[in-house]
Amino acid sequence: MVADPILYVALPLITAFLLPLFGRIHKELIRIIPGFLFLFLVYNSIVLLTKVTTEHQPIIVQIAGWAPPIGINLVFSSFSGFIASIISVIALLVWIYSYKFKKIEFDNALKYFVLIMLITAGSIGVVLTGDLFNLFVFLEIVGLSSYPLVAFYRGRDGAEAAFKYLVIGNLASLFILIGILIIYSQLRTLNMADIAAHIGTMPQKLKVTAFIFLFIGIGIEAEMFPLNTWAPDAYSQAPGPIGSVFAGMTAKAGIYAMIRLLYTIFDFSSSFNLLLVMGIITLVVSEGIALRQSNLKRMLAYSSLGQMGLLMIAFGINTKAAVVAGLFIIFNHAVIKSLLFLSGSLLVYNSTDKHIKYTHGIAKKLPLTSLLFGIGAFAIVGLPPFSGFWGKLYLLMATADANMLGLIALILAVSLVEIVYYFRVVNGMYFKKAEDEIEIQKPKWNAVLTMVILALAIIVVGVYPNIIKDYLANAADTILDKANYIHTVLPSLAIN
Amino acid sequence: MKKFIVLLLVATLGYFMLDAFFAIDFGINHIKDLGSVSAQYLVNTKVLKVANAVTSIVVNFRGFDTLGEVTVLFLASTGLGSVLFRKRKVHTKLNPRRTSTESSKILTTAGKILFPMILLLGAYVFIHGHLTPGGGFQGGVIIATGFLLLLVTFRKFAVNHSTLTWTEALAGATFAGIGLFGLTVGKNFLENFLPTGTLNNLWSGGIIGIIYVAVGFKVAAELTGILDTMLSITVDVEDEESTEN
Amino acid sequence: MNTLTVIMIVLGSILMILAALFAIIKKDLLVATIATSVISLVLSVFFFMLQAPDVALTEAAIGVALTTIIFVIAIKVTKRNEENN
Amino acid sequence: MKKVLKIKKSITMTEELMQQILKYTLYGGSIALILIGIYGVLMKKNLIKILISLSVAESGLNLLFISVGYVMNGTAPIFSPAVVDKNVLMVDPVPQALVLTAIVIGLGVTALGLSLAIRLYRHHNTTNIDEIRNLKW
Repeated sequence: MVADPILYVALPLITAFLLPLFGRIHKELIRIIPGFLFLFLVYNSIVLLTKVTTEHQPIIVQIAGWAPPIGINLVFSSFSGFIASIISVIALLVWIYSYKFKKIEFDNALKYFVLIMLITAGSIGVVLTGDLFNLFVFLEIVGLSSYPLVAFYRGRDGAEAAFKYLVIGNLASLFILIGILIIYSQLRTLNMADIAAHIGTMPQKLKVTAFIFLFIGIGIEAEMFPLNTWAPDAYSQAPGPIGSVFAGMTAKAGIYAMIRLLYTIFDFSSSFNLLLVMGIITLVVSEGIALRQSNLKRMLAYSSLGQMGLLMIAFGINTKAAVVAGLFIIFNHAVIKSLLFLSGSLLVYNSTDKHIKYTHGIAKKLPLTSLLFGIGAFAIVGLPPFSGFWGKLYLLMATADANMLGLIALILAVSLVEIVYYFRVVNGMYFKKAEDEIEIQKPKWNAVLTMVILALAIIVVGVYPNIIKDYLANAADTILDKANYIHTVLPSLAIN
Repeated sequence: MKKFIVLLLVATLGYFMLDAFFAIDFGINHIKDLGSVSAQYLVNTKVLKVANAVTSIVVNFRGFDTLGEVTVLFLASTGLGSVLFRKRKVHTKLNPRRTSTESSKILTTAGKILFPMILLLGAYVFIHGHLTPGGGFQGGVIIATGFLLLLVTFRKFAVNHSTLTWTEALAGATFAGIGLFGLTVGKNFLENFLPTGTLNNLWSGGIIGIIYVAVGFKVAAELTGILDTMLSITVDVEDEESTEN
Repeated sequence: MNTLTVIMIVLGSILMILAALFAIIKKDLLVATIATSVISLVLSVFFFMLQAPDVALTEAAIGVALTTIIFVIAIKVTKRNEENN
Repeated sequence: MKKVLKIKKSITMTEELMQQILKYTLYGGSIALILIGIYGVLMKKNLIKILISLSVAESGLNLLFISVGYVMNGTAPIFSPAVVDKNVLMVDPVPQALVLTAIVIGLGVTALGLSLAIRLYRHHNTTNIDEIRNLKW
């Protein structure tokens, strides 16, 4: 079978277009075909990742056969390939989890799966594309498939959260377009490698303005404070699995675009400090708000924003060790947050306000789900046998190497806050008596399977962190080596 | 207070933008340099035997953007249906628009005469997308306005949803499928694999003309669907509440 | 590009900005929608003058016609007036 | 018509003057549109008014794109039979292609936003965000 980076985008699109027709042939096909698609994407990831690691060379795809500055190109490097693979694995798991949605009838199931396929294609497109305007188009695809997913269920404030997300997302795309236009007016090119090679010739004033606009626009997508007010509402109003879609896919696409912006396109050294400061603010504010939440899903959402802050800190330090730690946290955030969202939404399944008190004493009724949520909680806090521990440890070591001792104290203090609010929930689940009687939703086998796979990944990586660490060190090199990126995309260009 | 902060914010933004854009030259000929991307586009447009350079960029050089753009429209129509309706058939029955009286004679006659002409104009625009200004998007929108005319004039007119679904699906699949077919004959995604013909001839440009026709059908079906969905909204229908997960 | 075109663009810009202010200030949403369609109309002429016939055609079809229509439909099923609080 | 021609003859501008006037009018006008739109988005309380403001801002951005791509005395980038063999000056086709994409995407976003506004209206019987506000804005 063939494997090609272009299939990541082309196949989900063609399947999404044709899915209504498949639905006319047989109703079950609309559930089954997306599964095959996601399975193929995972297979695609495995084949391409092996190829990239053995050949030590990124795969460049020239769309429409034109060499990069003219045509749009896709870059599958060990870094972008890593994130694309995470996204496709999360997509497959989300499909397994939502395969047995009995409550929604045919028409809505069709739309649900179409939207999931397109959000996957959009997120992977953001990650793989080597063209700035194309990045904007894929961000719009991600946005336009998220809004209906946030508003998917009636009777909640989903429509309001979606509207808020739409307005803020639209402002973000306005800012990104202004930034793109300023760059285009000077360099007359849209290819990222081409821009990166010639960014030095831009007048300083225009360069700074373009950077600010792009930073704000992409900061909204990467859930940076204070531009992330849409995120907790969107996370908490969407159906359960969509929380893990946002944490595992769209947030990853956002932080990826941010890394590209800072590490590849622009050449400011102070921009990393800006990201570091924004990351610290995001981390502190989000974890502080998470501590005060009584709604379980909102608490998870704010905790997720805190993790995004941690990521920004890691990439803001700008040393190799920190970048490796950042990539490790990307993996952790995708896997652990997915587990927490999936199991957490089962714990408060039938309550309307998702209050934490409904989880009291639930461990007796739902032992497995509670255990899995507990694993997720311990992992995200950073306790030893789980993968979350290594992410935080590497970050602390990198911080120590960079001589930022205050930052170490801050990260440890924030971890303490995390411990407090996660232990409050876990403690309630196991040791408190149930206050209100609320109907319990037993998870189906497919939901259990998804969560067990995620928990196993957390434990396996937690025990043997080296299985991905060597690979991540390799990926970190591709992020930091800007000249090599330019050279692989534009071999004919003389680098000065 | 809020007004003051917002005004301050907008003023800062305005200062930065004006400061930046007034430093950008206007109207200078930046395509002189043959190595620049725009100059390359113009040269290669002739190689592709396409007269309209915008079309060749939209469909070929930056065809991936256009695939995304078509997807955005598809998403908008899917999302619209998902956001507005739970049970479409119930709503259609209650729709007051369908039960009200016929339009005036002038309106119906004019509609009957105009509709085929609008359709013809739309088809002309997207078939000649590679020769004259216009193309799939513009032609598709024109055709959708033709259907809008029918929808508002003939109150009993109902769009056939089955046809819409088929057109939408097949046109979209044609676009992506032509791209993927390129891979099977050893070319890149969306790369031209047909003979290009002669410049300024209707049969020129290889796959560009075909893709733009597919885009035209897709856009027309998508927008007609959106307009039909929006026109069949009723105000007084209650939403059923549900607290699903 | 001749003098007359330049004068028309200057006058058109003034009209465009006035229409934009009108669209934001007016409480009647239908009037605001018509004002946005005036902006699109001016833009469409501008695009034609700036040698972008493709974009002019798109703006005329989408900005002037379709966007206005969907706004009008939406206003019809909701409230026509923007209320103060 | 004669009168127009007379006016045209009496106030002929130099190329540089036209270029300067066009630059400040087009850049200034489109940035004004963007700012008015952003002001509306941030200040207005009505759901539909917010979407109207967004579309105003988008229109301004589209004009800005086309202005940046303009070349004085260039022709439309179409190799029609009349110009195909001559070496004519053409305007930059890339911003036009980008604006084409941006306009269509804007339509999709507007349609989706309006459908959300309609659904919110059906639930809360108002289009004012202050009265809807269940979540924290």
